[in-house]
Amino acid sequence: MYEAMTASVTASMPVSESAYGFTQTDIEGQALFSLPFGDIVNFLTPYTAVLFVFALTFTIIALISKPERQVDTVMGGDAYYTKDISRETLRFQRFMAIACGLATMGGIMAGDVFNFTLFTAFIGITNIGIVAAVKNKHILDNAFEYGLLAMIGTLPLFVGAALVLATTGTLSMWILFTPEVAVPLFAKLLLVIGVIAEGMAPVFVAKAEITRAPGAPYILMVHVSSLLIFLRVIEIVISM
Amino acid sequence: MQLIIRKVSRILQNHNNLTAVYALVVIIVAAIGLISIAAGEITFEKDQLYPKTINPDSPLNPYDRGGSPFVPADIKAQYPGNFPAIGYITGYLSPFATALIKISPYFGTTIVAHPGGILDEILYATRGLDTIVETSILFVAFTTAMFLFRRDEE
Amino acid sequence: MMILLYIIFAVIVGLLFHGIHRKVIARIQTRPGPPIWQEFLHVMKFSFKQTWIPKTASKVLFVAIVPAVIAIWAGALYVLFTGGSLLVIFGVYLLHKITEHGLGLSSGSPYGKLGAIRSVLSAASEIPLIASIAGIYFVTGSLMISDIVAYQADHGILLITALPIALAMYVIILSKVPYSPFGIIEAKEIVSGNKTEHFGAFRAGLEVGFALKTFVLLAVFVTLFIGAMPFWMLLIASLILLLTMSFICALTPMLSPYDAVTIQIGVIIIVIIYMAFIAFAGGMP
Amino acid sequence: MIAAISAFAATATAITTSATGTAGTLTSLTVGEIELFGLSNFTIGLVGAIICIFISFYALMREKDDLHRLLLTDLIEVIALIAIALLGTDLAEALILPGLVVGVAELTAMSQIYIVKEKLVREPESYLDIEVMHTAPAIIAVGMLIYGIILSGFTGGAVAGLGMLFYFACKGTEEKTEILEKVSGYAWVMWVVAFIVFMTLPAYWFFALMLAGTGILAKVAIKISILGTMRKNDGSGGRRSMGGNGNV
Repeated sequence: MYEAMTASVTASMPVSESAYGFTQTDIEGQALFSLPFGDIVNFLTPYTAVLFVFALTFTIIALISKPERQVDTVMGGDAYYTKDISRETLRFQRFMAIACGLATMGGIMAGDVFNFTLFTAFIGITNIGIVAAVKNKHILDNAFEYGLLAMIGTLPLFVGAALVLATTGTLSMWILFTPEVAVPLFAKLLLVIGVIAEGMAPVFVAKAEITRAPGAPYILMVHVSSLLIFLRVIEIVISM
Repeated sequence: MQLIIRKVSRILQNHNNLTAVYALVVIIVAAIGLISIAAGEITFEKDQLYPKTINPDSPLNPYDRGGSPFVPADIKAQYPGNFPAIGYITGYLSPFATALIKISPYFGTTIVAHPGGILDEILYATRGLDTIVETSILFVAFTTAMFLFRRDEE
Repeated sequence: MMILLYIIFAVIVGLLFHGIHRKVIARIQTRPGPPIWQEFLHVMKFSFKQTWIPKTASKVLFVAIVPAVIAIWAGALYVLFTGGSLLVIFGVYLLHKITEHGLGLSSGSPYGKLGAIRSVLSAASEIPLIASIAGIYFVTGSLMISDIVAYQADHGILLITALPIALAMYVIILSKVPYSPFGIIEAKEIVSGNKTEHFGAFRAGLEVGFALKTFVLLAVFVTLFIGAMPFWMLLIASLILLLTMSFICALTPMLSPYDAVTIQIGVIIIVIIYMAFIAFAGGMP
Repeated sequence: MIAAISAFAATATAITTSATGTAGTLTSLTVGEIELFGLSNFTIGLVGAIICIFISFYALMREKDDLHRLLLTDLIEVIALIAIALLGTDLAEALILPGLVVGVAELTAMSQIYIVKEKLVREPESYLDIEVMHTAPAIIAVGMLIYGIILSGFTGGAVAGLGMLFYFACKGTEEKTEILEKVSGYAWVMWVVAFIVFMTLPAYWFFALMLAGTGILAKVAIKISILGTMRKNDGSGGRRSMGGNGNV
């Protein structure tokens, strides 16, 4: 079964030599598409394309979906009330969520290590923005912790990218992903922990508390962006 | 065993410990870094992009990227083919800057940002996307700050 | 269009697996338990029940999340059968997490919200996940499933040669089966957790998605660590794997949320030590 | 105390780096070639940076006060810039700028969150009130504005912005912020348009260069001057409530 289906799929894929000498890796398959911006060449592979579509879907959902109204029950009675988000806050959160979605798509497409780290920092700051709009003191406390983490996360991120450049002489993933170029483990580790801090993917504590904030489609973007960028950095680190 | 798990999870679940835990992780990674430097794993690649040359006699020192207005400078980019006008932006000086150079031999030390100074085509064109993202980050951060600031005013 | 048939088949098998899982747990706990086709009947029942969207819900998100669950796992199944990148499948695993958050948050219900918060907490299972993916790449030198299958044909099955990685993956999958000790998002004190407000056809859709998920995860484990095999053997191996998990689920209490996280972090430390060990020992045997 | 030590260490590394970078009259910068004790100057710099990382993150680990941690994060970002600077190429210089801006941007947002979180709404007892703030803002602002426009580009924007910041901080404004933000947004768009022209129509690079140079000048100047309007001094010495109920 595997053989038959693999054969049919590879036959249907166009095999084209790319101008950047990056046709196929053992990790994510064929590059589908590239978009050069000078030295920074963005690209999509089947793997990143999946992530891209997912990010796009959730950005559109954030754009068109109205926030939910959280129900709070009042203890000692049958009463309950719903929390409504003010129009101003809603607009702000929606703006931030969309910016976050765009940053995520940028990070997914990035074909340059430093560009990727910048997009990751961008995600960090939009995430802070989304939660900072909430007035609840507990959530703000957590947002502050989250923000501190995003700030110190820029150190491993940028130092990681700088080390990649220093040890290989390039930042382009097209070159870094080829087997001839070796990136030291230290740089890879720095990149991963940097993304962990920015996107807070597995740093769960403050993020779980942040989830209490109302505005589901926007809060969800925090998670979408952090998980997607985390998936991307794993791909980058493994490919390098 | 169970006690250890409890103890660790008690530290992890306090959000005030978050930065401390992360700082510890960074310190561990930095220690790995020191070890790998000692092991000779991290070596500087001498073949770098956009190498810096310093010409002490140039009035643009230390920001002289070479080239003169409307004559492209010699640039070592990653993908020169992607930007056919390479070298022109770096070589460009505004007429005012050209005039100043003749008067002052230390024009470069003011970190002049005349086009062709610090802001050359690395920032404008070949790696312009970086700068776009960076300005967007600033934009979003300011939006957040202004939003909170203004909401407080009400 | 073969893939569509596969998906339908996988859904049925997955639902059946869920039923068997419940039955085994019940029998271990000396209860009679529901019939094994119970979950299948559930889906049928939910499909024809009245369906509406709660007034407090974020409507688009509330609805969109259900097809998203089905779509990502159908995609994962496709990738698995075409021998594509392992990263895609584990990308899907993480994306599933997002749908979990979305499910809980979209309704505005406090129960759903608690479920979602706990699902964010359980995001720590990503940590053993990276460890195991990195480990597999470290050992086999590729992340294309077809390459990993080929590697096992040459070098023996990974379940034996790379046991700690297999264990990490086992913990990941265990945390996703129903009634698992790591299943903090569906603890009884928060009703059905993040699924609480999705009823009627939405719930049916979710169950279909989750059945696909169970099938895919089990099949991935079998393919990655035992290797290629005929389809009927894949089913049997998945079933055996599920039965081991049923035993664990039946015999262990549910962990408190942060303890679950701590244990998962413990798993990654073991894997890292293992990887460091084989790195120093000079590669795989 | 720890913060002070680590700040010193960071500065020391910065000085060492720049010293090794520009030692003597070199025709080309030789990062990674100068050797000391058998190590290249890049490696030495990197070890220095890692030591700074140890110190600053240890400080962060020990520190419990929110405000101090916020200050420490800024220190940490300086170390990141040092590590980039170790490259010693033109590219490193170009990468420092985004790195720096990200740090500044995050600090701006985080400080505001800190203020909101701690409900720091009490007015200062007294403002800085010196003569130059009454008599000279216009002249200083105009002077810096003109000089900034002459310099053009990023630094020019910073200089012009500082002039405007001083003016707004002294004179006080309330309503101008929104207009400024709008202009800043358009400046940003100019920048993006210029980038697109660079990428799609490289033959028109000169036009795009002018567009980008102007855009970035306006953007940076305005971003900085907005900071000036964010101070609540209305200039007449009168005090205006900062909203809320004035509690601490």
